[in-house]
Amino acid sequence: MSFDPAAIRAEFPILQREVRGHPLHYLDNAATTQMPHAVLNAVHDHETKHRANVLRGVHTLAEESTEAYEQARGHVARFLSARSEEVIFTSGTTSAINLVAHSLGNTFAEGDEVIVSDLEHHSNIVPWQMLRDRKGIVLKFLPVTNEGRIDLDALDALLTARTRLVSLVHVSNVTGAELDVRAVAEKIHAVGAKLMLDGAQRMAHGPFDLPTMGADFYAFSGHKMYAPNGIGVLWARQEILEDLPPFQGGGEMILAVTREKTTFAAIPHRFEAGTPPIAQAVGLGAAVRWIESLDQSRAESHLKALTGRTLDGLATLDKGRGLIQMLGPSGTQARMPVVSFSVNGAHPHDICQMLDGFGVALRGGHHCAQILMDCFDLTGTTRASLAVYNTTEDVDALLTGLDQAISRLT
Amino acid sequence: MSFDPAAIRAEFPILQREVRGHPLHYLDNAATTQMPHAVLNAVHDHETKHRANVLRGVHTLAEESTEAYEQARGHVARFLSARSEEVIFTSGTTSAINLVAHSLGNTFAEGDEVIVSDLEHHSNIVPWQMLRDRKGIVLKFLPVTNEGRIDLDALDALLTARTRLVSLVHVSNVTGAELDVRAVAEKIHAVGAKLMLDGAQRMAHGPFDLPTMGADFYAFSGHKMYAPNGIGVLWARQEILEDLPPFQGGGEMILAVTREKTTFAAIPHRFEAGTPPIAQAVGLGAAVRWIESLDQSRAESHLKALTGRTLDGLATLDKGRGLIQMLGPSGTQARMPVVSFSVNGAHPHDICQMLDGFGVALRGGHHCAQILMDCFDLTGTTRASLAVYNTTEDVDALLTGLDQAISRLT
Amino acid sequence: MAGDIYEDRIMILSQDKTHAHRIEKPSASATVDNPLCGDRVTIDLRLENNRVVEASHHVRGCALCAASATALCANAKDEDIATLIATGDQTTAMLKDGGAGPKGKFEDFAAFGPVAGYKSRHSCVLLPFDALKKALGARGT
Amino acid sequence: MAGDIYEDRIMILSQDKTHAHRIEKPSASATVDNPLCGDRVTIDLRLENNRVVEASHHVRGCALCAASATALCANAKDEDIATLIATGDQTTAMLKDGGAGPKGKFEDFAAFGPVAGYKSRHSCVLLPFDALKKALGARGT
Ligand SMILES: Cc1ncc(COP(=O)(O)O)c(C=O)c1O
Ligand SMILES: Cc1ncc(COP(=O)(O)O)c(C=O)c1O
Repeated sequence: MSFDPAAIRAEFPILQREVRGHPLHYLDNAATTQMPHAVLNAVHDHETKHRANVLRGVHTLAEESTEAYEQARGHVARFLSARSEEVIFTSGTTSAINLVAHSLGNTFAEGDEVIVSDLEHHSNIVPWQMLRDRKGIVLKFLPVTNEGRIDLDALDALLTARTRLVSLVHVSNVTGAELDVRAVAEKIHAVGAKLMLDGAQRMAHGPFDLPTMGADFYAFSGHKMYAPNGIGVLWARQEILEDLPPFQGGGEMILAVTREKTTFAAIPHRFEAGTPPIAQAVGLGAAVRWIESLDQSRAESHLKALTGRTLDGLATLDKGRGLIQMLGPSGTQARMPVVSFSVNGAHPHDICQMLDGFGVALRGGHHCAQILMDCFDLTGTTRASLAVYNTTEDVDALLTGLDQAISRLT
Repeated sequence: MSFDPAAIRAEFPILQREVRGHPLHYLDNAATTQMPHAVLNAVHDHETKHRANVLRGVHTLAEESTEAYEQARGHVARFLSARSEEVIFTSGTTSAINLVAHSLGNTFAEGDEVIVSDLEHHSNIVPWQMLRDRKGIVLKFLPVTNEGRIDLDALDALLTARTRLVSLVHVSNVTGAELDVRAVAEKIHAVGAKLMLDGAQRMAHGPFDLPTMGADFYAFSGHKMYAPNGIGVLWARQEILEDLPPFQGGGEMILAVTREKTTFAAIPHRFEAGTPPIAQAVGLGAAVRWIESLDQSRAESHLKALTGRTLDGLATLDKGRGLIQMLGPSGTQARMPVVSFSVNGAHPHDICQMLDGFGVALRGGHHCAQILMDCFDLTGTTRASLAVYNTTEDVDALLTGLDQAISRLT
Repeated sequence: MAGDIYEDRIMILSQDKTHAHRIEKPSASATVDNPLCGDRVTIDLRLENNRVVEASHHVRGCALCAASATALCANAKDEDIATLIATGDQTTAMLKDGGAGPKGKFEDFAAFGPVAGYKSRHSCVLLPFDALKKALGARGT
Repeated sequence: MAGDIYEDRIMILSQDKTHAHRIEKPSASATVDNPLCGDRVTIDLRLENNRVVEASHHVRGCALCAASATALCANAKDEDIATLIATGDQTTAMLKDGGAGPKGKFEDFAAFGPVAGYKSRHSCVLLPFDALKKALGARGT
């Protein structure tokens, strides 16, 4: 186990790239992380040596491909300290949440309640609004605090005997705030509701023990954890999954089909209709192993240090003018390396565009969190989000470029 | 435009592989085709040079990635002679059909009718059965002929004023039979119903003019047309799509989100919730260009010749014993290069396993078409399915191996 | 840096607030949104005999959008509708197909030439024209 | 070729139909399906004092499955239930973990050793044991 940012950078071919005459400073990791050789090679190796459809074939490639696919499931399960049967491959966080909104959601009755928060990504709002429109459920929103955290004090007042599900973002893609899961899980279970977490922004930051955390459902995407696009995971407790009806219908998820009636396969395959994203799963398996190979505590300190440097740097840039407004926790505790800010009089897209001229990749806009933007009366923010391959040079390029952009734009 | 099977083979790295001491004879193309360098490189290039999330970013990689993604959509549209807005990227055929079963299906009323056929893949049966269970629609089945074609004579009797949709397999993954779309489209439209085609098995075989064909919806998968897994397409007529509600909710498919109400983006993005399979779309774009680069008529003759050789070879092997039963059209007209057969007294899995020992990759079983198997009172067949890189050597290896397998197993 | 698209002329236009206000009782007015970035532009017009007497904008958007709105409203006075539409078309052609861009009174728009290389920003420059067209279309003459 | 898993002993067992019939009024009986390949096995047992008096099978499946059913039914006579279960466990261990496989009366099952390398076929060999266990479980003694 080691942690050497320079060596890590060398594993990511895209980081060798130049952008507009500058080295690439990729600070858009909350949107998508880059892929190391280990993942690229695992995918390439699979596609050029073992590619075949899975589950039903007896020829050598089909055996190898099936084995690789199910092994990837095993790797993900281990990463989460979960069982393989509890790991359902989806095409991403969004489709994982939609799966739950249909499979579980269709068991809800009119008047049943789902609680989300104002901090959610649209992926964890729209599926529930659509369920509301289909089923007549009640959708409630937990407010956010000034620090950009979900206001947990408001939970008691929202939970009722009709609450069926509370679905919250584990780590915000705008503020970086990390939810205190233990603080809410018990209360939620006490009223007989289930807890779902949107873990899209959590997974790049190392393995953890999901079953003991208190969540019942957990959704995430490969492309935000050094793995390919087009793959994601829904985890849920085995006993819950076993009782859930399937969502999509098709091949690979059936036991037997007649004109009149179809019986469905056991978990996890019941929820994986059609040919799954096989090479992408293999890539995800390689990505979790790659993450596991890092020294977790040093990775965490590295990212905390960079986050602190970013926060301090922005404060210094502001020179007390009150020009830069932070959207998120002021410190680095219980937060992931995502930093959002707005600059009075400067539009996020102009900032991002100017910073692109320095090779710095940022994201500007509502970050699929328009409700949150409305809460803070903003149309958007500029966001820098970090991954293990980022360095002080990346942060300093951001700060230097931002200084110039601000003086030009305001 | 050229067509040289040896040169084509050289473009597919996996075909250099050995299996159990033999060169690989990959005849499982109906399950998944292999990928040429052009596709592998397009994906690798994207992932190592341009990877970023799409649609909302202004930095260079995000611009390039968005451009590549939308260009891929353009390539697919051109392949189909369709408009870009009509091309919706999904994760595969199965999810494309499920999309329609929800988006369009949810507009159906109790007693409305959907017609499929006994020839369908489970992907085009189970979503409609699930819709039946959700909505109380009536699901009707067109029978199959002895030649393994949909019995179109039965259509008139099934069509009624309540028919809302007829969803049929364009090319069967078991019998290879190709549907005469023009023969049915007019009748279906005459009762005010729509026609959907499952084109999973059609797309590897070259571009065609989809809008004039008469279908209203068309679904297919990348992995069966030399492209990556995890990507597929739903095509539908623009005027139909514009009236359809979205299926999955999430990022990238909204105009504006508030707690109370969400408004949805225009087509095609309304149907592409969440981060799409970007690199996979780029791969699909490269695959359609690769297919277009072949001499279509020579590719077709090549595959017809190999199909004929397979059919003749099987007849010769049988030596008039009536041991080998063909499931599918007897000739090569209006069929794609998919050949299914059963051998009295020999189980398809034993045949496939023995053939694997000769390096021949076949598929055995029900091929996700259990209703069809029941029609012919079979539990499964053995299937050889061909792609442009197959050669007479592949077919001959199949026939030689099969001869030995039959004498050992029967 | 991407300073090439933020050249001085554009920064001056974007910060010029002379025409950044609402017109009371406009002959034509419309608001449009850019769903990709959440920007919003309102254009108000006072017209007489299909000629502009006064034009104003209200922009919640980026510098490119604000600069474009200023360039439009500051030069619209006395112009006829067809000229404004043509200016929009020329600007579009400049961004999408490398056209030369508007000349004469509206040559300010030529300053947006370098934006051609930044596809995601085209709509920022064109949004005021979208509002203009929507306003004229809804006018009901 | 993959002849290694179809060695002579297995082909002989698979084509041996001596025990391929139904028992009237069995003490225990069950049918199981393999969803992956659609194979189906029925095992009928006549038992006295927890010992097998007669065993038979009905197999709609592949050669491996038929051979396994024969190997089970042909040798089950006079054996107690625990031995049959143990034979299944030993066969499972042989396939999954490289165990030595059953010895003595049931050493026919050692012929399935090479199937260990073909994961998708393990269930073919084990399906008759699944039916056996289901039959014994459903017996209600
Ligand atoms: C005719 C047909 N329809 C549908 C499908 C399902 O495609 P996918 O598994 O890629 O979703 C297949 C392939 O498996 C097929 O052959
Ligand atoms: C917190 C959060 N939830 C959900 C999503 C949606 O993930 P995806 O687009 O991969 O489905 C994202 C990322 O876009 C996210 O950051």
